[in-house]
Amino acid sequence: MIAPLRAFRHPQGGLAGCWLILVIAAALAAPLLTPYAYDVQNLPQAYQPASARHWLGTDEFGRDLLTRLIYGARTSLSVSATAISISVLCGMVLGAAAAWFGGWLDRAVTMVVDLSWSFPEILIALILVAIIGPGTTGVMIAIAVAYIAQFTRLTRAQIMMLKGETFIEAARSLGAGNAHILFRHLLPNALAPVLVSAMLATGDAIILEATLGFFGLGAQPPVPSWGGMMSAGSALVFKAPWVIVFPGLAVAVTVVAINLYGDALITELDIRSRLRREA
Amino acid sequence: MSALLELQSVSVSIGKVALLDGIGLAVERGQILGLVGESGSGKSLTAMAAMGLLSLIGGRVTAGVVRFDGQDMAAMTEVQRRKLRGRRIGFVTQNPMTALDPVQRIGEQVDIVSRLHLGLSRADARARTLHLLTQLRIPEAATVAEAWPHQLSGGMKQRIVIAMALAGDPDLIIADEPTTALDVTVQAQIIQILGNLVRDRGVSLLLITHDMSVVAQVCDRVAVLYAGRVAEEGPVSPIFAAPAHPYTAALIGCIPQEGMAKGSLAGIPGAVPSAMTFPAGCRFHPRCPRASAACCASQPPILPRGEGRVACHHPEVAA
Amino acid sequence: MTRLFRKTLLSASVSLAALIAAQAATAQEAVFVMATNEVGAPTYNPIKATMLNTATGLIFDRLVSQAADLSYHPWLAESWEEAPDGMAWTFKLKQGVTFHNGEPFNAETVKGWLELFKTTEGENGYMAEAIASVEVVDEHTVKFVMARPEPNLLYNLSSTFMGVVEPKSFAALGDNYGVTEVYGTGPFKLESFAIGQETVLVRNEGYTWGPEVAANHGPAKVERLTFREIPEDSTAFLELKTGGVDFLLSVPADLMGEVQKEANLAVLTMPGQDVWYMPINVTKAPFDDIRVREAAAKAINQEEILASVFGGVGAVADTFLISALPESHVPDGAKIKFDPAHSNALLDEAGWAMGEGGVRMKDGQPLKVTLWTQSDSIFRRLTEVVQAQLKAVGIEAEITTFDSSMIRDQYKTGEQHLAVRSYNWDNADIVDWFFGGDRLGYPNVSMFNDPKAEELRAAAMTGAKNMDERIANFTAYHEYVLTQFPMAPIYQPVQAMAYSTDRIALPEKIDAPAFGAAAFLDLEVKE
Amino acid sequence: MLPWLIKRILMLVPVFLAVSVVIFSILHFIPGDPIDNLLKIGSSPEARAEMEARYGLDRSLPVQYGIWLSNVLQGDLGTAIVARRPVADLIAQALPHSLRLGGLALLFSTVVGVTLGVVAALSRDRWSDRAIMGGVLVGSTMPSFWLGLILILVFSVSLGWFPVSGARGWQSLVLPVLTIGLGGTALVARITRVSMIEASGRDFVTLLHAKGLSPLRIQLRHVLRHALIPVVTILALRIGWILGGAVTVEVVFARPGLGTLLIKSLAQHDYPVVQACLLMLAMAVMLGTLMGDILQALMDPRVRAAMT
Repeated sequence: MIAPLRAFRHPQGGLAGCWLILVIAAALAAPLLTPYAYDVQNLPQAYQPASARHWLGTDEFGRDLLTRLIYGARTSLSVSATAISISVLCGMVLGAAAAWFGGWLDRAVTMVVDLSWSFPEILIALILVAIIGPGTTGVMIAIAVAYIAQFTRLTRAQIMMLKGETFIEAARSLGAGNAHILFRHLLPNALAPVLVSAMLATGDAIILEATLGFFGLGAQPPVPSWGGMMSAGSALVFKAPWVIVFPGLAVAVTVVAINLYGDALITELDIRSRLRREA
Repeated sequence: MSALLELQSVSVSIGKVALLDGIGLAVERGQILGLVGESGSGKSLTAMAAMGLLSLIGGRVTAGVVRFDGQDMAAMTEVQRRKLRGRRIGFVTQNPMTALDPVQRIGEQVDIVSRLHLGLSRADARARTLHLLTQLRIPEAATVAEAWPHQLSGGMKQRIVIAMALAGDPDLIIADEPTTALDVTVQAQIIQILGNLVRDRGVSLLLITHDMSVVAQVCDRVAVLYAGRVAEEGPVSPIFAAPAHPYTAALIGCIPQEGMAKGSLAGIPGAVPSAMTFPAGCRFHPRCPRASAACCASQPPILPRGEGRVACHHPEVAA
Repeated sequence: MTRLFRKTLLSASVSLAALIAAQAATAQEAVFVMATNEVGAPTYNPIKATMLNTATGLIFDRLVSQAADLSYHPWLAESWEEAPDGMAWTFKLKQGVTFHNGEPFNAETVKGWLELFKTTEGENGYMAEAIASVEVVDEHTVKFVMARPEPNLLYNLSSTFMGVVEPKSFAALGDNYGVTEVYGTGPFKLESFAIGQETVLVRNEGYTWGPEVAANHGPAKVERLTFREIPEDSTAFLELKTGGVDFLLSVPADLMGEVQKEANLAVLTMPGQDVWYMPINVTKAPFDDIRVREAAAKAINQEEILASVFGGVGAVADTFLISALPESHVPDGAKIKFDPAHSNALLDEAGWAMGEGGVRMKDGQPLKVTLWTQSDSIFRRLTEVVQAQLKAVGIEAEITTFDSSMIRDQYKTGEQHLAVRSYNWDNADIVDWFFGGDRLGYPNVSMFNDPKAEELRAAAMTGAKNMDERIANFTAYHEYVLTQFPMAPIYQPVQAMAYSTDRIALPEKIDAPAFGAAAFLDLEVKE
Repeated sequence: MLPWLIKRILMLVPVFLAVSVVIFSILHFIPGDPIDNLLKIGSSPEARAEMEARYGLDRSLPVQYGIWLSNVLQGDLGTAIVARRPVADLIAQALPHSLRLGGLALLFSTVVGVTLGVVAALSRDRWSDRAIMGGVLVGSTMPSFWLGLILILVFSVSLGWFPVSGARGWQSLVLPVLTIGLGGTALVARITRVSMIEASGRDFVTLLHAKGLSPLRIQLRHVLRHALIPVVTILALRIGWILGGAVTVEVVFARPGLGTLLIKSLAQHDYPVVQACLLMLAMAVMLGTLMGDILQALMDPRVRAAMT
C-alpha cells in the first residue's frame, strides 16, 4: 500500500494526485467551502459572468456555478466510483470463476464478455437506463454493468496467467482446496492490476456519467452533477458559455489526472506488462 | 598490422549503472577469439559495444576506445558505422528463433544485406543468397528462400542468420552464443560451420559462449569475463593447460555435460553478482577458494602473464 | 426484359429531369425549422394522427379558414348555411379543385372523406361526432345532417385534423398513407419525408383556390420548402444565425433577445395558442386534499416565471385557457394567482406544519411529492423554477425527466403528483380534453373525475344550440374546474418565429391565427 | 484459407443466435408498452387485445422470438410501431449516414492515430513524444458531446466554416467526424506507440540494426508492420464501438443515423426498431471481428499458418 504514495514522486503523478485529493476534499467539505447553497435560486442574478462574488459566474437560475461544480463533484465522483466498485466485484467473481473452472462456463463468459466489450459502454448504459429508469441509482447500475466485461476479461487473464505459476502448483501439491487457492493466492495476486485499471475505468465512468447526464438521465435537479450541468448549459452555450465550459474542464482535468496518476501507479507497481496484455 | 577489432579499457554503462569496467581484448585477423563467462558477466554487452549498437539498449561507452581495423568507432559518424555493420562485421545472434522478422520471407531478409552493402540488383542478390544457402548446406535453397521463418527449424534458422552475416562479405563475424538455443547435435554443426568459415574464407570470429568445451574446440585465443571485467586472457592451449585465474580454472573444471541447465556453472557455487551489488575488491572473491584479505580490499590489476594477461592477486596458487 | 429496361430508362430520365428541375429551383427554395413541439410527428395522416405539424396544413386544404380575429372564411367551401335549429349544415364547394393525384374534389369526395374520418380508428373522431350523415346535394353542394347542434363545427372544420383527404388513395394506401404518400388539395405536395429529420414539399403548380384570408390565392410564390426537425432550440437558432436555415417556426422567449441582436434576423410574433400549466394529480395523497392542491397551485409565482424564464415575453396564465378565448373570462375569484401567504395558511390548516430544512411535515412524514417533466431544455428549466417555488412554501418536489415522446405513456400509470406541461389549442373544448372523466391518465393527467364537472362538461360539449350558449356553458365548466385546483396555470407565450431578413420577405399582414397555409402562400424568398 | 473462412463464418452462427436472444429478450424488460401509443385512450381491453394480436405481442415470448428470428432471416425486420413504416426503411435511411460518419471517423483516427503514434514512438521520451501523448490523453478525456459543442461554438458559430447541424453535404460531416475521430485517435496513437516500442525491443530488430539497415527504414518497414497488427485487430473489433459510439455525436449535431434512431426508438419503446438497430450493430461487431481476423492473417504469415 506504499505504491500509491510512491506514485506521488513522479512529477506528473504527484501533480495529478494532488488535483484528485483536492477534488475529493472539496467534494467532501463542500458546505464549508462555499457560502452559497447549490439549490437556492436567485433568478435576477441569472447568467452572470465570472465576478468577485461568483468566481465562475452563475447559471440560468442565478446559482453560483463554483458551488454547483463542487457539489457536482460529489455526485459525479460517487456515482462513478460506486459503479466501478460494483463492476470490479462482479467482474472479479465472473472472471475468476471462468478462469478457474474453465470448460463451458469459461466459453460462455468469454463469449458474452467479448461481445459486450465490442459495444460502446454508452449504448449498454443507455439501454440499461431505459430498463431501470433514470436517476442516480439507475445510472449507477447502468455504468456498473457496462464495465463488468472489462474487469471480467482482466481478472480472467490474470488468473489464467497465475494459474500456471509455480507457487500455485506448490499450494496445490500441499493439498490446498480450490477455494483456498482462489481466494488466498490467485485473487490477491490478481488484485493490483485490477485495482489500477479500476481506477482508470473510474475516469471513463466519469465521462460516461456526464454523457448520461447530458441525455438528462443522471441526477435529477436540483442536485448538480457535471453532466447534468453541461446538459442544461448546452442550450445556452452561445449566451453563457461558462455554464458548460467549466464542468467540461472539470471532467477533462479530473480524468486526465486519474490517468496520469494511474500511469505513475502502474510504473510503481511494475504491472505495465500485465495490463498491456489486456489492452 | 593492428588487430582487426580491438577494445581498449572499454567501460560501458546503462543509465547510471556501470556494467563493463575497463574491458581490453583484441580479435586478430583470421583468428577466433572466444569470449567466455556466465550469464550476466557482460558478454553480450561487449558484443554490442563492438558493433556500436549500445544505444539500442540504452547503453553508452563511458571510457576507452573501440577500434575496428584501426579506426576509432566513436570517431565515426553513425552512417559510417552503419556501413561497417553488415558489410565488414557480420552478427550472429543468440536465439535464431527470434532473430528473423517473422513477417518477411527468408530470402528477402538475406538479400537485403548484399543489396544494401554490395549494391547488387534484386536478382543478383537472390543468386548470391541461394549460393550462400547452398554453401551452408541448406537443402533446396530456392524453396527455403521463399519460406517464412516460422516454417524452419532452429538449426536451419541459425544457418540463415549466418548466411545473413556472410552476405555482406565481412571481415569479422561476431557470434553471440550462437548455439545456446539449439539442440546439442545441431550445436555441433553450427560450431563446425563457424569454424570452417574462418578456415575457408579468412574471416575473423569473435565467438561469445559460456561453454569452455566450444572454446577448446575452435578458438585460437580466449578471454574470460567475470562481472564486467576481464579475468584472464590469452592463447587457448596454455590457458587450458594451466589456468592462472581461479575462475578460469573453475570454468574449465566444469565443462558442461549433457543435461545441465544452460548458462549456469554447477561447479562454482553462487552466481554472478548483479551490477548493482558488485562487491568491493576482486569481484570474484565471495566465490573464490583462494580469496584473501587483499582480494576483499583491492581490485587486482590485469597484468601480462605468459602470452596472455590475468587479473588476480593469487595467480600462482594452483587450483 | 425489354419492358423492364424501358421502365428503368424512363425512371432514370424522369429522376434526371427532377434533378435538373431541383437544381433550377434552388433559388426559389427556403429551409424552415419545424416548431420544437412539432418535432417527431410520425405521419401526415390527418385522420389518424394526434400530432400534426405545419407542413400538414400546406398539403391539405380545409373547407373553412379562420382569420386572425378567429372569424370563419371560405376556403374549399365557397359558402355555408346552418339550419335554424342547428340540425343541418349546407356547404357550397369551390369548383375546379383537384387533389395532388389528379382526382377531382367534389361533394362525393367530401362525403367519402367524412365517412373515413368518422370510421377510422383514432382519437380525432369526436370532431365529426355531431355529424350524423353527409348527403350529396349536387356535384358541388354537400349537406351535413347533424345528430345534435354543434356550434363548434366551423372551428373543427378549420382545424388541420380536418384537412380534406382524397378518400380513394387513403383507402388504397392503408398504413402507408401519410408516411410514403399523401394526397390533399393543398398549395404544396409532399416530395419526401424522413421521420424526425426532414420533410420536403414542392409547389402545387395548378393551385388557385387559396383561403380567402390570404392575399395570394395560388400558386405559392416559393417553389420548394424544406422543413427540418431540430429538437433543440439553441441548435436551431445557431443554424439560423449561421445561415444554415432561413426560418424558425418557433423561438423560445429566452432566445428572442439573441435573435434581435443579429442585424439580419427578425422575430415575428403572433398571438399565442399555448398554455403552460402544472397538472395536479387529484387522486394521489396529499393532493386528494383540495387545500393542499390549492396551496400548491397558489405557490406558483407566474410573474417571476414570466420575467426570468421567458424574458418577459408573453403573459402570465391564470386560467386554463388562452385569454383570447371568451371562455377564459371567469370571475376574478376563480382565477388562480400567486398567493404564498394563502398557500402557507392552507398547508398549516391541512396539518402540514413547517419542519426542519424548510419541508413541511405531517404525522412524521415530510411533504415530498413527485414532479414530472419532459427532457426539452425549456421544460427542464421551467420545472426547476417551479420546484424552487414549491420549496418556498415547504413542498419538496422531486423532479423526474422523461423523453417527450415517452412521457404520455408514463402519465397513464398515474404515479406522478405534479407535472409541468403545455398544450397548443385555441378552443375551449381543450378543458374537456384534459379534464374529461373518461380520459383518466392521459390526456387527463390530473386524474380529475368530478360528478359536477361531468355534468357541466356534457352541457358544454353537446348541450349548446348556438355559439353564445356554448360559450356560457364552457365558461361555467371551466370556472368550476378551476375552483377544484386540478392544475395550476403558469404562462401563455406568444407565437414567436424568427427568420432571416436577407432571405425571406413576409407578407404585410398574416390574417390567420397561426403561421399556416395563408402565410406560406404569400411568403417570398429573396434572391 | 477458404475452409478456414467458412469455418470462421459458421462459428458466427451460434454467436448470432445468442446475440439475437439477448437483444430480443432484453427489450421485453423495458417498462412501458408501445401499444399505449397506438390505442385510443379509454379503449376497451378487447381493442387492446386486438392490437396486441396485430403486432403479435399476445403470443408467448419464445414463440414471438421464433417468429421474429425467422422474419429477420428472411430480411423482414418488421414494422415500426410508432413510425408505422417498415423498419427496414428506417434502417435504410439511417444506415448510410452512420456508415459514412463511422467510416470517415475510423479513417481519420487510423491515419492520424498511427501517424502520431509512430512519431511519438520514434521520438520516445523526448518532448515531441510527451507533447503528442499528452495531447492525445487530453483529447480522449473530453466528453464527446462537450467537444462537439465546443467545436460548434468555434468553427460554426464564431468562424462560420461548417454547418451547425444536420447532414447536408460534406461540410456537415467535418465536425462530427472530428469529434468522434479525436477519441479514436487517442486509442490508436497509444496502441501504435506502445506496439512500436514493444516491437523495437524484439530480437530481430537488433539483427536488423546489425545488418546495417537505417533506423528509419527499420522502424517504418519492419517495426511499424508489427505494430500495426494489434492496431488493426483492435480497430476492427471496435467497428461496432465506433458506429454505436456516434450516438452522442449524432444527437449533438442533430444528424440522422443509427444512433439517433436507436435513442428515439428506445424512448418510444418501439421494440422492432430498437431490435433492428441493435442487430445491425451486433452484426457490424461480428463483421468487425471477422475482418480483424482476416486482416491479421493477411499481415502475419504465422496466423495464416495456424489457419490451415
